[in-house]
Amino acid sequence: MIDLLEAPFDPAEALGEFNAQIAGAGAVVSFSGHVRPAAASGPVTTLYLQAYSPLTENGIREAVERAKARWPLSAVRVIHRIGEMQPGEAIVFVAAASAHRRAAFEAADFLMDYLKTEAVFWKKETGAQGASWIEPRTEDYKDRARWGA
Amino acid sequence: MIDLLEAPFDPAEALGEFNAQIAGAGAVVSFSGHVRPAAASGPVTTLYLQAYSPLTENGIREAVERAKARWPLSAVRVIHRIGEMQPGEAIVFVAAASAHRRAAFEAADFLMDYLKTEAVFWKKETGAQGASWIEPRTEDYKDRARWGA
Amino acid sequence: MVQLLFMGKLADVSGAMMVERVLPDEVQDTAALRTWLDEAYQADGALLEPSVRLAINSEIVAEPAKVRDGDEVALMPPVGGG
Amino acid sequence: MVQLLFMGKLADVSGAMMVERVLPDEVQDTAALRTWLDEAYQADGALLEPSVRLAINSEIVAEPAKVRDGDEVALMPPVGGG
Repeated sequence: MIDLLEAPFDPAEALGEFNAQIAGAGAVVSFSGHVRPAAASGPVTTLYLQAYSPLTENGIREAVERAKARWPLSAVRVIHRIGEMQPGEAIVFVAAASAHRRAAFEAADFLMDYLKTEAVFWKKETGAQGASWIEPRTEDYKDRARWGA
Repeated sequence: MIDLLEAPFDPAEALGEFNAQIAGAGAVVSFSGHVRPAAASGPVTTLYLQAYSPLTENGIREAVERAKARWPLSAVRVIHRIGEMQPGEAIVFVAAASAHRRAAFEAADFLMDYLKTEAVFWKKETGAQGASWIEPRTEDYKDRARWGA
Repeated sequence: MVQLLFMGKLADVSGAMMVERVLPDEVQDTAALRTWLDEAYQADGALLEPSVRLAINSEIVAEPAKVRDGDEVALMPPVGGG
Repeated sequence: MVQLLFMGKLADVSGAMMVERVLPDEVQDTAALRTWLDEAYQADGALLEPSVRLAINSEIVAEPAKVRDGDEVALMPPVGGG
């Protein structure tokens, strides 16, 4: 249900595997985030994602449990890359299945806001200008606040 | 960008094809809806979807244009089945790609609300109790109303 | 002659999805068409409902609209896919 | 001896992600640990910031919390993945 992967993965393949186990759920929402090829400071050459196990996994697991308590979900999947990755590669994949369309949308949205602002990861972007650590934007914290405590 | 298909399709494959053409978009949200195996009245044996071309396609195209005017999207994909289908089969696939996570979520959500309440389709569910035509629920119209006119 | 398309559940009213009919002289617009068809098919008002929209030659029309010989008129109950 | 983990950008402060140090006698809790490390690494307050949370033995702690010999203490600047 939750995986931190050191190697590249294909979100479409992840969706295929997810769909194979959700017989009966009417609605499936997936999100995938990809390494952007350019930042404000210029082209991005690599993105490095640091996790702190098992804190990272435990936190994501709790967020998934909160989502399941809040929405009627039949399945949830979270995949997150760690280590070094290249522009275009998938960083994160979230999928939520439910009998109800809005539940699937909201749960995926909620989990992404959690991953962006609370999941135990640190991100370093490297480009021609050197490396810089990236923290969540004000917007990310605002998005997160939509769901309450 | 928009397809009405008479044969079954695989949403995961559709996502793979979509992702292949969105290099640079940071965020991709997909929705897929599947024929439910049971309705309130019992097991569902088939779902029949009727369209009215070119009204159906034109309407979806306009909805996609409205989405593109409202959110900064780099790509949008809509696939909708027509004709007869079996439980578990995908009815609809929507994908939206954007540099911005919330834009991708909202555009996919908006398009699904359009497809559920305004797209020119008629749905007939057949089960042990016979056939019945299904119209949008009050909830669907309320979801649609979130986006304004 | 007009080609009438009874979409969705309205095919149950007419008994067929597609029907060709010669318009009586007094049927010149959509209001008269609805009344005429509702009686002809004993639809008990089903074809008069405002939730049933009409499309003429693949365009949804604001009613009342003219109906002419050769038109394709679709009677469309509430839509919804997904 | 404690094992100190400087997560994310804090590795730039300490020069290494993982450091082992013998705790001075006067460092018995997280408040004293922060002050001691901030001075030792000339971090100019970076390790005192409330946005930097501490985890002891893989649990985020409410501060001040006791620090004991043998603990693994992670110094965690603001998190965020995705």
